[in-house]
Amino acid sequence: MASTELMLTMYRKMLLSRRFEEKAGQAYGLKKIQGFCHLYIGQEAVVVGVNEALRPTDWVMTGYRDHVHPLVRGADAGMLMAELYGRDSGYSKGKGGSMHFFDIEHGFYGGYGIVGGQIPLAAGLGFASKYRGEDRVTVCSFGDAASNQGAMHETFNMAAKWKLPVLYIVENNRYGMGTDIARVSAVPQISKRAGAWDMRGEAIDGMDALTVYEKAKELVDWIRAGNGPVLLEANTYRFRGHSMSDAATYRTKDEVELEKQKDPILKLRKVLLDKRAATEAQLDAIDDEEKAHVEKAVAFADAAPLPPDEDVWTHTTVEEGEPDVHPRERVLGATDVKWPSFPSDFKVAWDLEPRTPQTPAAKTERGQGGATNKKGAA
Amino acid sequence: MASTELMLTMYRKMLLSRRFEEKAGQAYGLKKIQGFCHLYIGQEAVVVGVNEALRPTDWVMTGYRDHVHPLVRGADAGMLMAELYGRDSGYSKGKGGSMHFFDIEHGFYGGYGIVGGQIPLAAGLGFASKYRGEDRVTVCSFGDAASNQGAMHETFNMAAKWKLPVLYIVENNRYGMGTDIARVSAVPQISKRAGAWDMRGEAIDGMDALTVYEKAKELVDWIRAGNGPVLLEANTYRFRGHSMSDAATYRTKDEVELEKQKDPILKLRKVLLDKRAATEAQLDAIDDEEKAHVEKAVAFADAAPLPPDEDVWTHTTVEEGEPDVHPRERVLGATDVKWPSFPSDFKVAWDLEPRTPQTPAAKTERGQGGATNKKGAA
Amino acid sequence: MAEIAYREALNQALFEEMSRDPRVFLMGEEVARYDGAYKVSKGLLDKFGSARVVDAPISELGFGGLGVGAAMVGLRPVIEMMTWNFAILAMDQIVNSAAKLRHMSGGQLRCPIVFRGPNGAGGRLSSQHSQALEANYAHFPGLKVIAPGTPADAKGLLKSAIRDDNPVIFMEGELLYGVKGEVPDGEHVVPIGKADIKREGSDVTIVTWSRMLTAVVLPAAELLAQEGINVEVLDLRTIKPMDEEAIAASVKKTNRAVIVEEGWGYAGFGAHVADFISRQCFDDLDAPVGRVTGLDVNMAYAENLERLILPSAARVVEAVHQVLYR
Amino acid sequence: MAEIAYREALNQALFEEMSRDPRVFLMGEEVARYDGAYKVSKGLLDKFGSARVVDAPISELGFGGLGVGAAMVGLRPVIEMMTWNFAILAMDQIVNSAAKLRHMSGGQLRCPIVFRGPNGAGGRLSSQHSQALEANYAHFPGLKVIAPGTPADAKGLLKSAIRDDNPVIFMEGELLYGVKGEVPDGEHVVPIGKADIKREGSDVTIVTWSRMLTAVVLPAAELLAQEGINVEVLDLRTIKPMDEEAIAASVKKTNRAVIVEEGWGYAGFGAHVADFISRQCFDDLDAPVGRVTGLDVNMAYAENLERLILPSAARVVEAVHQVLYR
Ligand SMILES: Cc1ncc(C[n+]2csc(CCOP(=O)(O)OP(=O)(O)O)c2C)c(N)n1
Ligand SMILES: Cc1ncc(C[n+]2csc(CCOP(=O)(O)OP(=O)(O)O)c2C)c(N)n1
Ligand SMILES: [Mg+2]
Ligand SMILES: [Mg+2]
Repeated sequence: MASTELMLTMYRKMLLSRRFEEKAGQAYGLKKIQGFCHLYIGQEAVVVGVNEALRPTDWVMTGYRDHVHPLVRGADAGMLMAELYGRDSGYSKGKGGSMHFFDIEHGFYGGYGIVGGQIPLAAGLGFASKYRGEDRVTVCSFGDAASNQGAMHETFNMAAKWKLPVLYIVENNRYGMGTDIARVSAVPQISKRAGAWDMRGEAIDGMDALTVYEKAKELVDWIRAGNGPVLLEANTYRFRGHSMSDAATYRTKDEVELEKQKDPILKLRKVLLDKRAATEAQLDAIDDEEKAHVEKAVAFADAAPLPPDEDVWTHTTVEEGEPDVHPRERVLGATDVKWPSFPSDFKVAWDLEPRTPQTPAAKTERGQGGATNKKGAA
Repeated sequence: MASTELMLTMYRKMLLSRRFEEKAGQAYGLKKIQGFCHLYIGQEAVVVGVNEALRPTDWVMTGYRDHVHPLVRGADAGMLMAELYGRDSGYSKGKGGSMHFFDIEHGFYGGYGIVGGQIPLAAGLGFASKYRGEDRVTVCSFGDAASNQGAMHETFNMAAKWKLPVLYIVENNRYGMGTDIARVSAVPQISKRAGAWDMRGEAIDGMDALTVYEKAKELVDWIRAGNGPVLLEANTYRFRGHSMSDAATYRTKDEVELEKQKDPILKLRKVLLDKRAATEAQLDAIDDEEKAHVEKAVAFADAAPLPPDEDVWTHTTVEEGEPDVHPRERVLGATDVKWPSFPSDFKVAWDLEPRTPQTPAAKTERGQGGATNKKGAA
Repeated sequence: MAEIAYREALNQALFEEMSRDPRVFLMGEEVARYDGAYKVSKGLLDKFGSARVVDAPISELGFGGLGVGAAMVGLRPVIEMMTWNFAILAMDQIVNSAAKLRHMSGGQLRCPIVFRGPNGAGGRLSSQHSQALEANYAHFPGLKVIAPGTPADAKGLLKSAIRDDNPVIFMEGELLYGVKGEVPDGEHVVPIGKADIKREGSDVTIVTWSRMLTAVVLPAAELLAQEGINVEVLDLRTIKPMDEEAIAASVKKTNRAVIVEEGWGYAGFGAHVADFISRQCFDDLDAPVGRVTGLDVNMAYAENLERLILPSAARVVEAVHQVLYR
Repeated sequence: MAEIAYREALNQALFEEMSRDPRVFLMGEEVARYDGAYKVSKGLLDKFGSARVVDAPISELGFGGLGVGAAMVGLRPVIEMMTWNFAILAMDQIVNSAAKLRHMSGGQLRCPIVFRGPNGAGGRLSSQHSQALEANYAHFPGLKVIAPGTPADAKGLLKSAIRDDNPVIFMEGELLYGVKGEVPDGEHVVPIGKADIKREGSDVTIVTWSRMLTAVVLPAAELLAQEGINVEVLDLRTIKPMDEEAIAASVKKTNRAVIVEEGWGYAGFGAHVADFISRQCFDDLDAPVGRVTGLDVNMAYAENLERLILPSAARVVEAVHQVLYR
């Protein structure tokens, strides 16, 4: 069970996320943010619950709905907002924008705009961990609609076969843009597909931070113990449109209202109050603090300069001897940046595919005519 | 149950296939055939059993191991051999060669060299049938290793969701080139994956033509009745290497010998003799006839001219008003060619996605936390 | 003649062709109930029903290939790719199936399919969403490639594309959808492979296509006219096959050429055009062929950087000055 | 100096780099137990074990992307694509992930990965298996593209590619694997981006790369020498970045140029080279730049048609005559 302290942390992080996203939405209205901007409002329990189950050295990646994943890991809110503004003080110096957040210092590896594109990448992160013998877990989120990409099929097969330490989280918010997942998916309960890759698959209520946390903790331990990847389906809902330019008329008002009653922030607030773990006043104070936190971030972004024009030429390729950019050090002059350093000299101890003595004759058994799978979900 | 006549037909077709492939192998040794050449020897029961369950108006497609699929549908053996030789009298005028057989007259739609590439195409054939309201079934074969392509995942989802009339046959010969499927597949029993797309999946002994025929008949009827696609796994074995240039050292002699004892031709021969449906002499006579049949094909190919040099410019694009080529008519002057003709005026009656009155609010139920799928095959 | 937006012109073309021919259907992400991500397919679902206007899962390779299969057996699919950036996932089915089917079958099959969707930068979308990819498709035999720059051409060429018996890559300008222009009433068909002189001139030929025409080249032509420089603006409209005659005729008249394209210069399609001119008009050219292209870097999100990366009227003016040695 | 085959030279490069650096691993279809479809990885599994020489499922997009991910966190993957024809399925991960990662992350990440495999016609394989696709990758910022034509360059450039901190597209000649040549002993590294004069001459510059060098251009040079025509043969070796200096220097000397490439001419990489020469050497050129390319059609299986489609020494001789106005 989560301690009071942990619950308060999660409550705070969900509020930080919510307030950050609300401000981003407002800034978009003022055209300070442009292009595509996908808000995470409503889904906060997923990312916050999972994050608390991770170690700082674990890695995280997701798609384009990516503001909150780095934020709750410790990324600087001002620098994230500056990236949304396309400013030099942003994490990617304004090169990436809303869809391409990266904060390597905090183990956040992006931020991808091609639906499902991050799924194979995460397997590569997991592969590297196993290759070097690290006990790290990689968490990779993607949407319900992304589960119809071939990349998922190809990756899950390898991840399961090679027992890669990756927790795949399908943030099932029921829609891919304007399309109800059940309209385009033969098996819309995505975790039910896991069997096709001999993968552990589970579904949980993704509107409840505590449920998410507990399950994530169990799964992360299981993965860290070397059991292989897991597909966790977090059933959730986005309160806003797909992106800022989507009026979301494909959902009824009733449906949205119903879901808003399951607001993960209100839910955790109720738990805290019911348990007398905090008073209304204490919880309101947290909200005020996070509002102020976000106000500061906005002010930072507002004051941030555009990247210099010469920057157009940088970072498309790595020039010889060119170092990597450490954003907090560059922008804030931080001296406490712990950048991951990867060894260039080590021994690869992993035997990815142990050879059995009988090879190549050894075969797995095959049922001749036996393995019948009559119509019906896996 | 297959009648004696049908069993004899299947016996004859398997022999035709075997003798054709043996000759192709010899011709390859003589460099009359070049490039890649993938023989089907050992797997004949699959294609022959399925074919007898089909109507002439049904459609068939496969990968690059494609000599036998059109042959048993009625393609001219000489013209197929001429295509292998790269001659003008071949089905594709020497443009396609071994990997790209096409015989549209007999409903054989290729012949694809990109592993798994035919899987989405077959869904398109099925889509067109449904779109026009035809009661046609499309059969699409692919290999065990092809099942790890994302194209399969994407296609099966659509095929199942839209109930497309396609029988997918995975010809599981246990190897993709030199790789045992169990080494690279988390679920090597491929039909067990079918549940991930809410698809009917079954596995059968693909070395027994009668088993294949019976099951294919059942499934084709089921599909024709509008129930949607099926994944049928035919467990089989190729007696030769992957292609002519593969020495197949990744398999032990013992393994190959064991499998050769399950030779589908010998198996059916034994059934016919056991049932006294034919005498040894009668069966030998069939073999002699098919040997002669293939000798004639070889002689035809040997005598066939190269395509004219100007042909280099044809068929990359369709010029305005250019008719399609009808190979048997062009090469043999056949006057009985029944070319499929597709209507350009018709009414599309198919409601692919009926709208329920409650749309857009209507949702499928979702288990919150319920749908747990613990590690294990689907 | 009505003045309508590029997206409406495309919508009209789809509507008219689907009305005319039941074999035509539209499939893609969000094309049906959502009316298309860019609203190109507005109203088509209601008119033609759910088998002819199909919302596909996010499976570009799958539904791209499904379309090719349907085209092989007598239908005429229009496959919408939400953008060409995503269509890279489907490229195998486009170039290895669609472009090769007639050839591999020795003329037994044809593959009348249109792949269409927005190409080029969408405006502050960073690098994964801002690619002009016409050069890649133009390279493959068996494909036709079209990139219209005006509503009238968009309508007329989409109709031709749907009627063509070959696979056609139809690239719309992501930032053109809202741009308005006169579109002839009634049956309006523009032939594939014919360039169009969008402005006559005598001093320099500017060859361009798609969005660069109205966004950059015509404004530059105005600026140049004020200096007394008369540029001839040749809108290719079709990337493949290229209207070589029209290009050569114009350059033989002006003796100078500048190619303007949104995409990267390195191995860009403009290199093909420039190479053609340099060879075919070798004795007519008074200056090397100029090129204005997107900078050879990944697209940045920041407003100033994006502006620098994309071609501008100012860069076109400069390139014209250069070929005039001014 | 030992005389070894192109495939052995590549094998040596892999062996040496994997011995030197534990971060380097090889993944692809059939690379481990089968020693590679073209036997390039022979013996590596035994030497380096199953985590460093990995047989992948037939999932080009999946393992291509997995490699990119591994490169993001400090490994140096070499991903073998059985041929570049199949790599089209992985192109999204190559161009949308690998090529853009450093940029999208604002310089936080680097992606040191090599995608390698055979390119071009394999000999009687028809259209899906006979494509030279360098132009498509060269178009994308963020990628380097290499296409060595000799065993020595194959070894030296593969070593450089593996040491490079950028994603590198390494295209081997499918018909070069058995071709032998002298390869310097010991550490032999060829810098990326440097062309090489494979034959000095004064009359015409022939620019080429990959298999065309030994299969077509050098034989043509011999034939031309017999007529008293001395061609200079410039082997680009690297497609991107291109050694512009070397090209310009040679053309300024010879005043004439012919580009020879195996792939299609339409929007082929040769157009980029020709465009560069036509502009950069405008005043030096005594004739339009000549081009010899694969014909712009799908590859046929028939022996005579395949021969006609591919460039030949005779066509090179003809093109040289043409630029010499003979
Ligand atoms: C390959 C690809 N296809 C299409 C798109 C356009 N697109 C962006 S987001 C999206 C919907 C994805 O939905 P889902 O995976 O459920 O994630 P969610 O947005 O709900 O978080 C689509 C179609 C894209 N970016 N990439
Ligand atoms: C996309 C793609 N990747 C790789 C190849 C090379 N290749 C040709 S056949 C083959 C093995 C396929 O095995 P399987 O699917 O089991 O079919 P089988 O050959 O056993 O009939 C491979 C890897 C290819 N042709 N296409
Ligand atoms: Mg979703
Ligand atoms: Mg197989």
